[in-house]
Amino acid sequence: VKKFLNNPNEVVEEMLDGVVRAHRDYIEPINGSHRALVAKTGPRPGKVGLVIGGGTGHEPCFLGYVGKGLADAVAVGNIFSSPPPDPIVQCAVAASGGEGVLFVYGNYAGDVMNFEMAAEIAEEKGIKVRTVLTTDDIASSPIEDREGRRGVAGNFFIFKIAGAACDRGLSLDACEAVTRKANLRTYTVGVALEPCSMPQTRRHNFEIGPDDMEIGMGIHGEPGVTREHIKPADDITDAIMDNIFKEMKASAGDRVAVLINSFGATPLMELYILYRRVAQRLAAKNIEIEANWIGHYCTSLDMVGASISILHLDQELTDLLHHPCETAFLRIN
Amino acid sequence: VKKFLNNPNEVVEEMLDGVVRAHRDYIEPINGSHRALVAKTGPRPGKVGLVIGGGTGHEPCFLGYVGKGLADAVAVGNIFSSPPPDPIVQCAVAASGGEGVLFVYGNYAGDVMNFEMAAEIAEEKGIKVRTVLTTDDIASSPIEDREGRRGVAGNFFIFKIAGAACDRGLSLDACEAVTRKANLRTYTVGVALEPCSMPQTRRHNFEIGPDDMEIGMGIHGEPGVTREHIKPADDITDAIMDNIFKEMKASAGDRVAVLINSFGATPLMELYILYRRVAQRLAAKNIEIEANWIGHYCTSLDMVGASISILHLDQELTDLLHHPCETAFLRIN
Amino acid sequence: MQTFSNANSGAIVLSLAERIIENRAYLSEIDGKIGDGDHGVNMAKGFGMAADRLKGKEATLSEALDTLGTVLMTEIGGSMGPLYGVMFTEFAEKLDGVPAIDAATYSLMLHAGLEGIQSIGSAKVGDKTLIDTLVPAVEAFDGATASGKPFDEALDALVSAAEAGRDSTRDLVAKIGRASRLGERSLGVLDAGATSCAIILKELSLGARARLT
Amino acid sequence: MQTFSNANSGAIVLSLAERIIENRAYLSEIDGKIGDGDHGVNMAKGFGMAADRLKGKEATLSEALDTLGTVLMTEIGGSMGPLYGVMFTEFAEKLDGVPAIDAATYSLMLHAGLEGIQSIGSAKVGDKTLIDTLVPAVEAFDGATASGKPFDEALDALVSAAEAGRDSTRDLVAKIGRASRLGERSLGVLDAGATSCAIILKELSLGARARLT
Ligand SMILES: Nc1ncnc2c1ncn2[C@@H]1O[C@H](COP(=O)(O)OP(=O)(O)O)[C@@H](O)[C@H]1O
Ligand SMILES: Nc1ncnc2c1ncn2[C@@H]1O[C@H](COP(=O)(O)OP(=O)(O)O)[C@@H](O)[C@H]1O
Ligand SMILES: [Mg+2]
Ligand SMILES: [Mg+2]
Ligand SMILES: [Mg+2]
Ligand SMILES: [Mg+2]
Repeated sequence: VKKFLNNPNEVVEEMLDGVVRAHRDYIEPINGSHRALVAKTGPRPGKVGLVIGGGTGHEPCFLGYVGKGLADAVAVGNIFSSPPPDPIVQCAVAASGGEGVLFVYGNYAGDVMNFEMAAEIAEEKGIKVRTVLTTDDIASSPIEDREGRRGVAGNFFIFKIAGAACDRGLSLDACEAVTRKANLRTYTVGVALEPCSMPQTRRHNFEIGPDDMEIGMGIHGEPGVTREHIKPADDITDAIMDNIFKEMKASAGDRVAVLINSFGATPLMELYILYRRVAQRLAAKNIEIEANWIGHYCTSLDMVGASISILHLDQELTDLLHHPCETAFLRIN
Repeated sequence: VKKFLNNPNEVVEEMLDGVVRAHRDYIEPINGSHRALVAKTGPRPGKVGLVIGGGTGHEPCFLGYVGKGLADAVAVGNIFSSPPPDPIVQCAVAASGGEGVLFVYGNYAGDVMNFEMAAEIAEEKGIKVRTVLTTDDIASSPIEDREGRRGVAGNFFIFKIAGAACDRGLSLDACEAVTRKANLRTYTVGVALEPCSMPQTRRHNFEIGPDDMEIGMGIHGEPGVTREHIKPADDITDAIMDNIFKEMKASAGDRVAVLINSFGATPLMELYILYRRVAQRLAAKNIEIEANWIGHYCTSLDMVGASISILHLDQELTDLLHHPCETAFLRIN
Repeated sequence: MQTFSNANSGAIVLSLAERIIENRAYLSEIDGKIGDGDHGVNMAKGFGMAADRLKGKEATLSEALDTLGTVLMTEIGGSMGPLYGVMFTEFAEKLDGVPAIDAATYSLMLHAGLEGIQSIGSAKVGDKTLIDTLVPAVEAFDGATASGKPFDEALDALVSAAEAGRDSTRDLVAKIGRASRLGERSLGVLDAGATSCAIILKELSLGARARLT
Repeated sequence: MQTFSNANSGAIVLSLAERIIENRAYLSEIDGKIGDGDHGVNMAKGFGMAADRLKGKEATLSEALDTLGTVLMTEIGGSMGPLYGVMFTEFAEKLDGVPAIDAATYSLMLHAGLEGIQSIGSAKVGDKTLIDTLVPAVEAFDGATASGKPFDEALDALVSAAEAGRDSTRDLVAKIGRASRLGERSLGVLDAGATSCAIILKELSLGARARLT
């Protein structure tokens, strides 16, 4: 597998060097560390701080969503690996405006261990920390185990809502509550056609047969629910939407936001073909699309594949979704 | 090669159906045709109209750059093929505000033939048309044949400048002149690591050896200047920047805009690694980066590869670069 | 004197479309080597659309060629839309109103198509384009009739010359179009347009030949 | 009574790092099958960093383990940072200040590491994690010493049990971590953490065994 690389062991450092140079309008290193980045305008006294983070390899997740009206700081790990506690603590300190800090990150064993250790240390420093684990990947566990599910591209919506709530000056309790609601109302399913490969090994992390696809694929290339013979785009979309409709109790007239996300190597052309079908399916149920995003929002290195995320809006979420924000990869105003 | 597709022969129609649904805030079909799309807010009396267009397979080029402050209309062809004259004429009519229309598109035989026929028809309808062919791909022909070069990802900058000039109410002459200047001051080189493949054939359009890369690759998979053994990212970037520096007569203190563009399958992580080196090279010459864009801006289906574009700014271009615009894939305000 | 009837010869265009569609992958593959790999796909799309419009109709050859030319010109785009669009439109115009097509008319038709193409593009023989198929084919046809050969033999000469012309592109350096930026690297492969042009001229001429009376 | 010296045994951690770095691709490959394919890469990064800090220093085993634990805990992240971080830190703490390490101290060390891991994660034997290597290894060591076996033989028992524990994960359904969402599909492959844990325990114990006096 061919990639633009120098020293494969320095890939995260080199990327972050590029990131910090490119996005200096939005983010800056905390105490010189590229592993803990704070929004240039974001943290302020009286506002709950929003800290996000996780492994790399998902760009523009997570660092692309740091800035005014969205996350205040991001802790950056190695590829597909949670950051250690230290940069998370630095983020908590930098994001803190005295009203507490909200940690929002995907539900993975490694992230949970490191963020929990960081939360303890931050609490010792007098910063009140609340955590919302994102669990939007409905393919990753049955409904009975909703809390055991993975957080994937739906992060995008959950971060957005959390960031807006924080920016509006809501209390830590209120920010946590609405973020939890956003997580519970976000539904994602991913499909991979080809595997990703790590820069350090430049080999496929796993294999998918030449005529197969993997439904329910995670954003770290974790195997999904089933491996099936590849199907037409509309059939794939229908299978995903059927699963989402099973869980999302939406009625005619309800509003949703839609995210069609490339896992890395799938181009926009195909994402639009998926979106077309999603829109058809929603229209058939008289569910209105309030807003949509189509592109590379939460990737998995160079994986060929895509995910569909639906945020089931209510009035409060709609309001927060439209709240202005200014980050490297999402601007609303 | 696996893709999300239904009927491979309907891929452009299905994509455009998705596009029109997704971006209704920015664009709408002209007379119901998805092959000619006009900005919702853009064309207006007294303003020169900007018409862009070309083949598909480059998404978000070209339709992602239609909207207020940028292009007024886009004519959409088949994959890697210019649109025929008819939708171009429709675009000219829709974009016309009585002050003439500027056509800006890449310099390819097919596009030239179709756009010229369209220009003649538009002129017959009383619309004054001027054309600027983009020729930013400095690898595609020697400097002596600058006018024979291809237009590639640098289109992004050239459209932006043209759109701003039109939006500011400059005359057709002035719009044409500054767009020509932007084209002459935009320098792009692309590198492919792996070929793209057409949805209709799902086979690679060409082959690149397992240890090779193609320098100077066009955005339709046209072969480049040389095929070489793959090199580290910094060496590739250095080779590209050396070529650009050879043509761009920039002095210390000059300002540039930088675009690091994925050809489709190359993820952001690697683009940041390229950007890092571009920034180092520019900094070494004391050239300031006024603005940068890193991501998928002018792709080539699912090709693995990237291009680097530099716009050598002057005061007028800097001004126009920052002029507000609102389109599906570029928003400045 | 050998002639064939314009009426009911519209079916020739259907078999033309069949040949192009059959060769879709092949033509794209050739184009991929030094171009952008879309030649077969676009040609098949355009010819297929024209065939759909003609199917079930009893069109004359000139009507069918006009339909094909119009579809290419107005709906296909790319290089082939205008180039083949004008060629077929010119072909159609020269046959229009001619009930029995003889060799002289056929020659007129070929020349009009060639001139149409040259009025849009500026390619010359040797530039590695479809011109390298078309020009020798027309010359061979004219040469054969000038030397007193009957229509059917002139058509055979045309087909052989078209194929030889196509093959000649293998050893040419491209001077025009996408491949022209490649210099020497364009050597050793056929030109896509020259290849499709040979298919077109052959099928058209075989169709005419089979109908000669 | 067999013991080995804490002083100058820091080199054991260097060979530990060597083994992990050697197995980088292998460990990532195993992790890729039912996890996310980063285990070898992350382990090699962490152990490599620790080795870099230790190189050229005459560290005691407890100092070297502390360096390793601290690097993993503070700089590596992922699941391994905290889990192995706490394990090595606990190992180090139990050996700290002990000049001659005997079997009883070694057992204390193992238990402390195991408890440290269990205080963070909640995996039990049978969940298809490194616990499936670690728990039987500790039990085998204790069993051997309890039945009167000398230190060296107890270390041998530990290594065999660790490898058998690792192998047992092949037939387990994952109950924790990334692979747990796979259900039956996680059968038939080794657990990555169990595999690295067997490498670690073996190298540590071989290092100790070679230094016994
Ligand atoms: N000016 C021209 N005159 C004649 N033929 C041309 C000219 N330009 C291009 N061609 C022909 O067009 C062919 C390419 O067609 P096609 O692949 O369909 O279009 P595009 O190059 O726009 O992708 C070339 O192989 C060549 O034969
Ligand atoms: N709670 C836990 N207790 C013990 N071991 C665990 C636990 N969670 C995960 N593991 C181990 O971690 C290994 C995966 O490590 P690694 O790939 O480095 O981290 P990640 O899963 O975060 O990518 C698994 O193979 C398993 O042995
Ligand atoms: Mg991981
Ligand atoms: Mg083309
Ligand atoms: Mg072509
Ligand atoms: Mg892992």
